Amino acid sequence: MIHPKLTCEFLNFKLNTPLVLASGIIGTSATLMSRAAENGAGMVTAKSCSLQSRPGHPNPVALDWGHGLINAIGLSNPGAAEEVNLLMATRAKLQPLGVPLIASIFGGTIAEFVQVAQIISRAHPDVIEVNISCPNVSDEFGTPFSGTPESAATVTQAVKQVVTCPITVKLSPNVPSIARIAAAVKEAGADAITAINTMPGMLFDVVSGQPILSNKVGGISGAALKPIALRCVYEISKAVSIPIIGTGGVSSGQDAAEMMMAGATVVGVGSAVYYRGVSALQQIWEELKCLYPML
Amino acid sequence: MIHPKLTCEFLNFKLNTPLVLASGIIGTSATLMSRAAENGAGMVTAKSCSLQSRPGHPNPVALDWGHGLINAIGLSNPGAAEEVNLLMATRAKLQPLGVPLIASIFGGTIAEFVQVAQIISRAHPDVIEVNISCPNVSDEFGTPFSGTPESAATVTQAVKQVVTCPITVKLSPNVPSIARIAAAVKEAGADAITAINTMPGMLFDVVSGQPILSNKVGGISGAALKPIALRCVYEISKAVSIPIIGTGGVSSGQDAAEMMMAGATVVGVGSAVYYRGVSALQQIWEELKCLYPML
Amino acid sequence: MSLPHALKITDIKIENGITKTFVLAGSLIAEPGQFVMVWLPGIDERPFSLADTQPLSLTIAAVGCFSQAIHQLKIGDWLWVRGPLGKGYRLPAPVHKNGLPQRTWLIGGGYGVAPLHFLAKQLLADGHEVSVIIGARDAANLLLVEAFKNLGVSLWLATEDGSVGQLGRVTEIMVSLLSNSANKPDLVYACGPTGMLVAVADLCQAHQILFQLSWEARMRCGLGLCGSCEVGNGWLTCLDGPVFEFNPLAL
Amino acid sequence: MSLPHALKITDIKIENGITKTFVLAGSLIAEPGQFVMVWLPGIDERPFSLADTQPLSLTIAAVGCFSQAIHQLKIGDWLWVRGPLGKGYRLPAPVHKNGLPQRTWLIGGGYGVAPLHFLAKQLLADGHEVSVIIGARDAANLLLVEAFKNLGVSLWLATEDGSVGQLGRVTEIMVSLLSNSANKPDLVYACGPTGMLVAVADLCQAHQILFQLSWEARMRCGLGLCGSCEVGNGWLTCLDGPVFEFNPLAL
Ligand SMILES: Cc1cc2nc3c(=O)[nH]c(=O)nc-3n(C[C@H](O)[C@H](O)[C@H](O)COP(=O)(O)OP(=O)(O)OC[C@H]3O[C@@H](n4cnc5c(N)ncnc54)[C@H](O)[C@@H]3O)c2cc1C
Ligand SMILES: Cc1cc2nc3c(=O)[nH]c(=O)nc-3n(C[C@H](O)[C@H](O)[C@H](O)COP(=O)(O)OP(=O)(O)OC[C@H]3O[C@@H](n4cnc5c(N)ncnc54)[C@H](O)[C@@H]3O)c2cc1C
Ligand SMILES: Cc1cc2nc3c(=O)[nH]c(=O)nc-3n(C[C@H](O)[C@H](O)[C@H](O)COP(=O)(O)O)c2cc1C
Ligand SMILES: Cc1cc2nc3c(=O)[nH]c(=O)nc-3n(C[C@H](O)[C@H](O)[C@H](O)COP(=O)(O)O)c2cc1C
Ligand code: FES
Ligand code: FES
Repeated sequence: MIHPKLTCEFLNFKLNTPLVLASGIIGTSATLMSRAAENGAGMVTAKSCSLQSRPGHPNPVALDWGHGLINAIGLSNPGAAEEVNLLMATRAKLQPLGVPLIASIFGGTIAEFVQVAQIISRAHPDVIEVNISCPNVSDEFGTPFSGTPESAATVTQAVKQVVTCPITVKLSPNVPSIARIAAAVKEAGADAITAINTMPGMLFDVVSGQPILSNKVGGISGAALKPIALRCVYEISKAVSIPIIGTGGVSSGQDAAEMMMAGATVVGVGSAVYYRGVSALQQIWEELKCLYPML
Repeated sequence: MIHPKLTCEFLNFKLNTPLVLASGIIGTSATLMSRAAENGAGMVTAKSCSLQSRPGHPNPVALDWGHGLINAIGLSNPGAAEEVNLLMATRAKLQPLGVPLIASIFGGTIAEFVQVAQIISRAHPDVIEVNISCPNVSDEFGTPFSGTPESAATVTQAVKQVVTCPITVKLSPNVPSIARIAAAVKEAGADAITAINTMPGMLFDVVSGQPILSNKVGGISGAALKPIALRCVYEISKAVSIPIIGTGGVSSGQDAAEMMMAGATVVGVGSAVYYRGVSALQQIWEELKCLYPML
Repeated sequence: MSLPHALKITDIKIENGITKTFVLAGSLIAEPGQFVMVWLPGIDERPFSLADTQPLSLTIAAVGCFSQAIHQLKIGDWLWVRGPLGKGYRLPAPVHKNGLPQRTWLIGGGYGVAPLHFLAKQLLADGHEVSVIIGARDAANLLLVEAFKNLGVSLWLATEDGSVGQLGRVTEIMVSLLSNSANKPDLVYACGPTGMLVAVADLCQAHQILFQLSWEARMRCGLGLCGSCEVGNGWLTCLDGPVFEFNPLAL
Repeated sequence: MSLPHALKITDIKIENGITKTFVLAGSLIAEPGQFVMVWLPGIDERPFSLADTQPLSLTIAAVGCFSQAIHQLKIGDWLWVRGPLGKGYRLPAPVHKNGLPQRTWLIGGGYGVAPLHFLAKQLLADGHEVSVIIGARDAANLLLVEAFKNLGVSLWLATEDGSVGQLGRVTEIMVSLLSNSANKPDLVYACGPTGMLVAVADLCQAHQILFQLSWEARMRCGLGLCGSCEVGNGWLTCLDGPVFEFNPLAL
């Protein structure tokens, strides 16, 4: 029986567990994030934040469609300035637990990414995650920054230049070659890669004929995303040698083991918090230790 | 109650049902394809064929992972010359049933696509589906032809020039903007669009540590693909006005209705043949009529 | 019903000046205290407690945009429902399954009364003793009085203007009942505005009575992911609640 | 077990010179005649009939690369199994459920005998009468003779070299039994090489006996999608079969 390289290390951090609370999952308050840290999260990622505050989309914003979830929360956040306070309060709670804090940032332009990175840096997060899945507003088709090696690298380089902490760049699966994007962001200075963000999808209500999400399009996560995420992580791990936060569809110890076999250094968990409650990460960690008792 | 525009028309064809047997699904013999036609298929798509014969990948080649299927059959086919005989035999069986035949072609280079199109044309298929999900062998990263608007358009134009029947171009979901690809292939002469092909994925066995498919990477189809396909079809239908064969995750009348609400002209069905047997299309058609009895 | 399920409205009962009960063509397996998200395409999606499950019924007060839009609906119109979601009231073991008969008090304020009727029916069916104390601004805003009377439970009413029942709040009725220690219940269930819930919790803690509170918060995902329904120190109303067996603001 | 499931080998029984039965640490809910895909990572995946389900057992003849690789395995090694797949034998209603006792013949050739033992056990448990006719090239290749004897069924043996039982083929035994019309069975179940199956089908049709044949074909997906297991005019062995209640080459 082969077992995965089960490490509790990420960059220079020694972690309590190899499981990471994914961005946008109850990452909206210090109390919720510390609850995650007390329940099995080796690292905690805050909700993505932008320069200005955003209310997010109207309801419905999230659905369980039977084989996974779909959400279009709409990146609601209090804006970078307010987020600094939230991150500082969170850090104060996480530090005694030995749980590093990952801030998450996004913007519609490179300049915005840079500004948010600078503001957020005041909170001294342990890592900054650069969420490049949002559309580049200066691209006429609104292609996400994660969509081409060039735009992904440009954001990476711009952010890297203005921060002192390590950065991880979060990639999207809807690209023809994620290995190429990974190589580009690594080259541009990414210390790590988070893979993957949700896959864009849609659902319709057959009685009203309407898309169910108010935003029409949403991001697919959970079970349906797992094989996509495994393949992305595998391709990235063959292409670059920096650490990977393998994320997508993990909700059991077995899923986490698969993610590590695909090449993940540590494993991100999001939707499982719905399926298994806030202690999902703790449960996954127990299952992982059970699966590989020799570790 | 809103109902979808339920048409049984595609290009100039009047169809028995708006359901299309997807490529690669029992499209390997005249008898199997006529069985599909007798069981609810309004059109039948043959398995994709290349210039030379291909044995396909070793087993395991297909798996049910609980939320969908994953396959890496490896595009096994007898080669274009032999496929002509198969298509002619199939047409002879389908014509009395009033079921148009869609041939499917692919190649590793533009020249191969053109050659296959020319050879296959001898069988006088009603439509040729151009499967551009295969990697462009002359691209150093092996990006699929479906990966950029330019390569997708180049294949489309090259094939369109050498055939007399209408062509539909089959797109892949792993692109940052499928609308842009759709616009490019329409501009290049596509008469219709088939959306979507499978999404690349992977599964690991946690005991052996190995990818389960012999080819490691496979294509995800079935339930997990549905919201991705709906979103792709929706975006394409907003971007171009040519007919769409909406394909991905449809296995009930309700799924088919969603696909039409997303913008599909007719609906492709693949994995449902596993879930519901060869009469899957017939069952979906009955359910669709039940759902919208006013039609 | 993980996805919104379209159900036809089969009956609409007028409960009081601003409240209607919508009876739907469908039923649900759910516990009292759980909720559903109600969607009107193109308008919004909001949480509502289950007023009954067989058939599925919702008691809705018209207080703002969304609830007013629902009040526009007629018999035969569609309503979209997903759920049940959240954690409902935990019930004591039924007497017919060797549970001890429990003396329960159900405290409701405003439309918080809606889920209590469903709860009362269940408790009575399980062989427990049920007393109901409900309150509102005035007589016109009191809910389900007849329905509780029909169940045959002991019923106390409070209105802030004294137009019916006792003048004042439900907690004042509780205080006066508790002044006779023979009245002390085994279990208090409450649903209503935050202020009322906190007062009920305080009172129960002071008298060492077990209690369960159905909490309210702004719901977005309803799945325990987005964090928008957080109350107190990291409690998610949609996932950990809406029913809590403690005061989530205090823990 | 839709995905390959790793199971440990708990016992290996030598059946004859080229055949072993692998007993696995797990069980399956399945019908006689259904099959599983057996995977050895890095090697291949092939279909095998269920020789038993409690515990899961496979009787495998070492005839080529894959089956020889399986024969190398030891007790304690892993074997990966997905299934059950396909359509198994349809059984007559059990006598204890008011079915009529049926006279059944089970015809097996080569390792086709493997699923018949599981089938015989089931038929006997259901109260039916079971006769077994099995054949092989020679005595050394006969399968499960002792096992059938232990079940107490009527047993006829045929070998092509006459080394044991009757000289010749199983169909010759069938012909001689059928020459006495009092022997005529209600139902014939067969599993074995194609030539044998076709001969059995012809014989049954001539004598108007219902029959079920377990067919063989090259399997790839095992899910009814790839078309590689087609037999006759559009029949999928993995989905419509492997058991057919007609001769798929003839329909
Ligand atoms: C778990 C849960 C269960 C719920 N169950 C029910 C239920 O069974 N029945 C029901 O009617 N509502 C219930 N609600 C409240 C419901 O979800 C909406 O918040 C309510 O219908 C108001 O929405 P609106 O868009 O109409 O008003 P909004 O536009 O959101 O509010 C309009 C105005 O009304 C005020 N207001 C909002 N809610 C109330 C209220 N309940 N009483 C008095 N004033 C109010 C607001 O403060 C605002 O000033 C529940 C909420 C939760 C979280
Ligand atoms: C539904 C189904 C059920 C099956 N059940 C069983 C089973 O219970 N037990 C079992 O042992 N096999 C069974 N098989 C056959 C099995 O799947 C393989 O085909 C077999 O093990 C040979 O595979 P291989 O790779 O070892 O040999 P290959 O390399 O494929 O073949 C090697 C040589 O052996 C010959 N050969 C192949 N199969 C046989 C055979 N059965 N008898 C004699 N010669 C043969 C081939 O023609 C070839 O010359 C079943 C097949 C199907 C489709
Ligand atoms: C409700 C919800 C909100 C999310 N918000 C964000 C976000 O703000 N930023 C981000 O980078 N990813 C966000 N994601 C994506 C997750 O971080 C994660 O990449 C994705 O859900 C896949 O993991 P999972 O299958 O474990 O959920 C969100 C996902 C969900 C379900
Ligand atoms: C086993 C299998 C083989 C396939 N082979 C092909 C193929 O040869 N050519 C092609 O264009 N698509 C092929 N596909 C993709 C399907 O045509 C279809 O686009 C996809 O499966 C999504 O539809 P579904 O969810 O209904 O299966 C194959 C799919 C499966 C499951
Ligand atoms: S509503 Fe999103 S966490 Fe409760
Ligand atoms: S093995 Fe693929 S259809 Fe039967």
